[in-house]
Amino acid sequence: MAHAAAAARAPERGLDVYTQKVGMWVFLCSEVMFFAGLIGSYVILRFGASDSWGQPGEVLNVPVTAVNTFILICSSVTMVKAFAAAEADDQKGIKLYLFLTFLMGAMFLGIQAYEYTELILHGEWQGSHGFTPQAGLYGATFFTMTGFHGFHVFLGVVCLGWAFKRSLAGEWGPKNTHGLEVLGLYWHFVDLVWIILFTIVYLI
Amino acid sequence: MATMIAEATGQAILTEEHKQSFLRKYIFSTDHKVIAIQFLFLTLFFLMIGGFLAMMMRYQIAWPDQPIPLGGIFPESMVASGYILPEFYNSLVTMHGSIMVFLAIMPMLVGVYANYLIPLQLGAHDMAFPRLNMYSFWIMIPAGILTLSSFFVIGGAAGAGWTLYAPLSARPDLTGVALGQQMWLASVVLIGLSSIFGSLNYITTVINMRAPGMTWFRMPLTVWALFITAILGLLAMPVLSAAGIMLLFDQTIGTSFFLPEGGGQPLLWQHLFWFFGHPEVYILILPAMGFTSEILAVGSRKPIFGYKAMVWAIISIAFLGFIVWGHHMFQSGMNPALGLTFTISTLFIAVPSAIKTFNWMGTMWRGNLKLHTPMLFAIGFVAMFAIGGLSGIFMASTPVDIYIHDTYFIVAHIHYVLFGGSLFALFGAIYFWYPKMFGRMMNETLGKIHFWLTLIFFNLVFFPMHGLGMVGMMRRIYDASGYRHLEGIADTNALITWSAFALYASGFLFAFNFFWSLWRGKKAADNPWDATTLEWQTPSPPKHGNWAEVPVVYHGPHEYSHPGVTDKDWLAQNERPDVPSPAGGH
Amino acid sequence: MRLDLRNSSAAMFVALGIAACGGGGDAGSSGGGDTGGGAAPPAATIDPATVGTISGMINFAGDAPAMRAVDMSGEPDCAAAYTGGGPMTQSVLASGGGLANVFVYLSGGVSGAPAASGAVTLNQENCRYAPHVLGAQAGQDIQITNSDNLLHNINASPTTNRGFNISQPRAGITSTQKFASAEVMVPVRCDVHGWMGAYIGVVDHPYFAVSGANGSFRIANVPAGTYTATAWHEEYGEMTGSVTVTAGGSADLSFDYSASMAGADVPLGEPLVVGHDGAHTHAGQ
Amino acid sequence: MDWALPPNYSTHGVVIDQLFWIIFWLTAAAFVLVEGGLLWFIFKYRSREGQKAHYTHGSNKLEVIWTAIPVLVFAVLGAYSGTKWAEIKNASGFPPDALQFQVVGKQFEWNITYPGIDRQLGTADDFTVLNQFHFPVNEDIVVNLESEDVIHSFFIPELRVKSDAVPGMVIPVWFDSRQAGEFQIACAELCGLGHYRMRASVTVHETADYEAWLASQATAQ
Repeated sequence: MAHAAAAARAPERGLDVYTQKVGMWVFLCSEVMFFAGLIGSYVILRFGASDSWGQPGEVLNVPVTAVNTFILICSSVTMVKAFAAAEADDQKGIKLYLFLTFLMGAMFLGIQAYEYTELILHGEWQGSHGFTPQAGLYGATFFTMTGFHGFHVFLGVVCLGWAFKRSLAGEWGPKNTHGLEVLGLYWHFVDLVWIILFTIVYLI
Repeated sequence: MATMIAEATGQAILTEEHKQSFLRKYIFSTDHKVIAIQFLFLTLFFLMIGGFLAMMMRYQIAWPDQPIPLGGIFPESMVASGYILPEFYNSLVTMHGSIMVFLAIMPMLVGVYANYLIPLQLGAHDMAFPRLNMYSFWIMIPAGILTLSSFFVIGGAAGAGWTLYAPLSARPDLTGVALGQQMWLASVVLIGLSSIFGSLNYITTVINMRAPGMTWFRMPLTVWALFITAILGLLAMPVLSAAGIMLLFDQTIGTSFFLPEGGGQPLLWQHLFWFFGHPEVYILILPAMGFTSEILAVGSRKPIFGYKAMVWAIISIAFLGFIVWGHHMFQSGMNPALGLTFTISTLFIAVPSAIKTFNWMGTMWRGNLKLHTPMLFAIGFVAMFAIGGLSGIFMASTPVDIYIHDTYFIVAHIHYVLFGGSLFALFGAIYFWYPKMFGRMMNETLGKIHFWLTLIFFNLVFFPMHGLGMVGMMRRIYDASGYRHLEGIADTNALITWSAFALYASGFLFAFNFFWSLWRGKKAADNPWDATTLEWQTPSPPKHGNWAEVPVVYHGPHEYSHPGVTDKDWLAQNERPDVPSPAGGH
Repeated sequence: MRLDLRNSSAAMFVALGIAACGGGGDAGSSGGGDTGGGAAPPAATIDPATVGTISGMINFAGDAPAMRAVDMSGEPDCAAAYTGGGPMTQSVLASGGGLANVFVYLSGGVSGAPAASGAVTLNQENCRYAPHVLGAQAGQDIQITNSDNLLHNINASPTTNRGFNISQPRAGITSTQKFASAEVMVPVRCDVHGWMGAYIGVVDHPYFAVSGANGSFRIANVPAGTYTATAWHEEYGEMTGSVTVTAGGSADLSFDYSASMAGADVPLGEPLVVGHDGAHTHAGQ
Repeated sequence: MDWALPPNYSTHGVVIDQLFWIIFWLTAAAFVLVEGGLLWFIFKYRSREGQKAHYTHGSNKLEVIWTAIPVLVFAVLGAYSGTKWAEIKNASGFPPDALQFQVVGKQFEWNITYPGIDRQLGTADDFTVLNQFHFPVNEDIVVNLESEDVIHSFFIPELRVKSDAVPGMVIPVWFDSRQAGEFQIACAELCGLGHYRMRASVTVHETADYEAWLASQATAQ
């Protein structure tokens, strides 16, 4: 086997995946653990004090958030489209889909900001007016988990804006898809985390 | 993340050496070797600070009735009328532990040596993400500043122990510490971020950037250990960050994740902390095991005994490390039924450690032992780590743990592992790789004196602590007088304190040797130890980019005394085999 | 394994809380009443022609509740200082129709006041605070001293000010603290000795006093004018009154407390029952 | 310099001490093996003129041996420890007729609530004493541990008993004393600046003396 390697003179193959993609996978592993820490705590706290949680829809606005969830899922689709467009060298498609993804990410944040404002100003929970992070474990876990998710969406939106700006200069194409693919991985992850959060925080 | 995407698009990778400004080359450098050296200076500084805090603690424990010399130079909130105040003592306890773990030992093991060795031992030009690597160092600076300055804010530094058990850590009214605790948490979140950036780099580099021929089972054990450590850090640190953020919210904005008054659970903090904390223990010992394996093979002039068993031992330690956290919580009020599960997993995690110890001894067996300073420290590591491992068995046995939990027996145990283990291996590593890093040798005579002083005084400090634990002396007490069962231990405590002073002083001998050798040390050859791994097959210190020509690897990492090689007793990994490929080399 | 800690602890603290309020009276406050600590304004700024004095009584009707023994057996050095029946609780010190340890201050009508000067002192002696109730001007130094050769901690849990929790592990240690803004009252406790408690009344001006053992008090150097005055007692709550001070004159002011007011709403709540949500949320800021 | 376990007075302590010494001798043997081996190797194989190291990559047989032996030893030790642990700590196995006390830790004191003469907690004759724990000899004692504020740890070295007191939880702890004597409760978990002084006296009475003490308290209350 020694001579085979000598003949190749190429770096040892790891996962047969380019470095940035491996890096993103590895990074997402650590993100999984971060959210696992938050979600695990949520589960334990909720089991320990289930009477201090509201029924689905009692405090949180499920329909608005369902719309928001739908927007985020759609943005994952457009992200895939943007990547496909880059591979096909469809410059118009790249610009369109990146912009749509960016827009939907921003909309998600906007709706979340609206939701927070409504909850803090007009939320009703266990007799107190205003549903805030101080509103018991329910409020604390809700704002912590959705807040950190929102922060991740925000980072993604910033990167999408940057990617869109580069697309205007025509920098993405079949020879340069890695950046979009790595960003897409992150974006899908954020989407996936949201689906989990939406389920356990809003629906259960 | 933006960095990674930027690097994915090929923007950020610096390849040109010559046009760099001084600032780019030595301060905001993306060269893994420069970053490693930056980490080395930073961590040595914090090692000195952490040790100083321990000296103050030792003075207080040994002579609680005597004012501390030069006590007047401290603010009244720390030392009043010459006496260390209990709240300051608690800060000393907390910050000694935190600084040693987060700012000295962990970044020294990983920040310095993962950074320095992974690309060099794998034959890579640099890390996978050089700029991210630079950030991982510079994030440590604000973290360090936060930690140090927290001593001087109102209320003083964090004082709830480095484990930060809530509610003590969560309610400022119970300790008087508010801002100091928050700064601690902020600092740890930053360190976590730095560590995650680092881990990301190390893992990706190991997976994707190995030189041709560097198969998984030809990687030096140091790289294996650092690779697995990076995985542990990657998966454990985010959990601490999540928990730390929740605790910070409890402190500042009035949530009650860990406060029973609001429905929260104090034990949840402990579960989260130790879910991080136990892998952290292995983050602090696995790289040390890697260095030791490396140095023992070089010093014994023999291949590592049972290389594959060593690799699998590292992997199984890492895996088991995630399911033993509950053994820190046997007396915490956790459901006793969980005790049995954690006892079994804990005892089984001792098995790979035993395997490693026996294999190290096997490596020395029938060797040709060159007892230079790095080798002495490596052997010292095996000897001290064995004691630390054996004393751990007492705690793993739950009934015995009832008695020794939270006593000085635990203090003895962790110091045999973290000082006798990690720090001994680190001293060995510094002596061993110094010529590669700086192009000069450290002084051998001073090094040997340093070793013997460290070995003797280390044991005089920490071995008697087992005795204190048996007597029943509780951890973290400011003054042991007043307890009938602790009446006979004043002499022991005085002996420990005098020895601790001597141990600290011998550290300055090391520091002198280190800095003196930077300018006056003997010029080092490229391969002063006749070692086989790739980092020794390039100039000392290596140039930017590490290699003139990418090395090609033909053998496993530790081919010493091969019977087919007659002119010398080693065969570099990239030397063409004029002899038949060694048996069992893969 | 959840329980309602609040109920069980509340029960315990009623017991402890009653025990907690010793101090003050026998520790040297003069029968003739006190002026407000060391808070007398500097002589230079006072024109004697424009100021007067308020002097008065805190009257007490009815039978004061019986005092209870404090178990100091864990601190023999302290316990030895109390002869006869040993240390007793002293939340209500009433004798001869007067009520001691009432904090009296001008709560309305004060415009402008001399800056704080000097220091007031709080001493820990024989495991009690002396005095049990004291006043301080906002920003004034409060010198806290330990006269016992053992550990005391001083845990002040104000609502609006920044709290502190410091320790003094041996005799002779002194620490200087201050509160930036007015707050009546700041509870102070020692966690090592559950029975030790004190109250600090922090006001914006030097016009305050604490009633002495016979219930009398005196506030000097008050500029002429009409004021609202408030009295505060840890068991019987607050009362207000009005007083007019004339230049060079001496105005009378008295408050009538009675045993029937026991259980009145004391504005602090039950300050010595610290350790629940309230204390946490405000001390955290 | 007396580095010894303090004399043991409790039934559980017999088991704990026995296990301690079993592990002590096991680890002592391993200690001698490892440290002795290292010293011997350093002496025997130190580098000398013309010496060449023996070239080997290891031995699978040895790996199996030194994996199997620790596994066996640890399995036995773990099983034995686990059994004894369950006997000591599992609340379902506590003697139902044990004398119950409530102990509440609080910065920095132990409040002990006594069941009174009727031996029942939660009845009118209960009373609470600060920092003094009295109980009768040779009787099963169950302490229900609670905490008001932070985590404390209830530790009586001579009775080999230790358990954290966690706010929000009630943790039952079972022990006894087989001899009358005077001990101390120490706090073993850092609980703040007065941690080191958080202690209480423990008095184990002969049965008759305990009853006399109860009676004296009843009159004092």
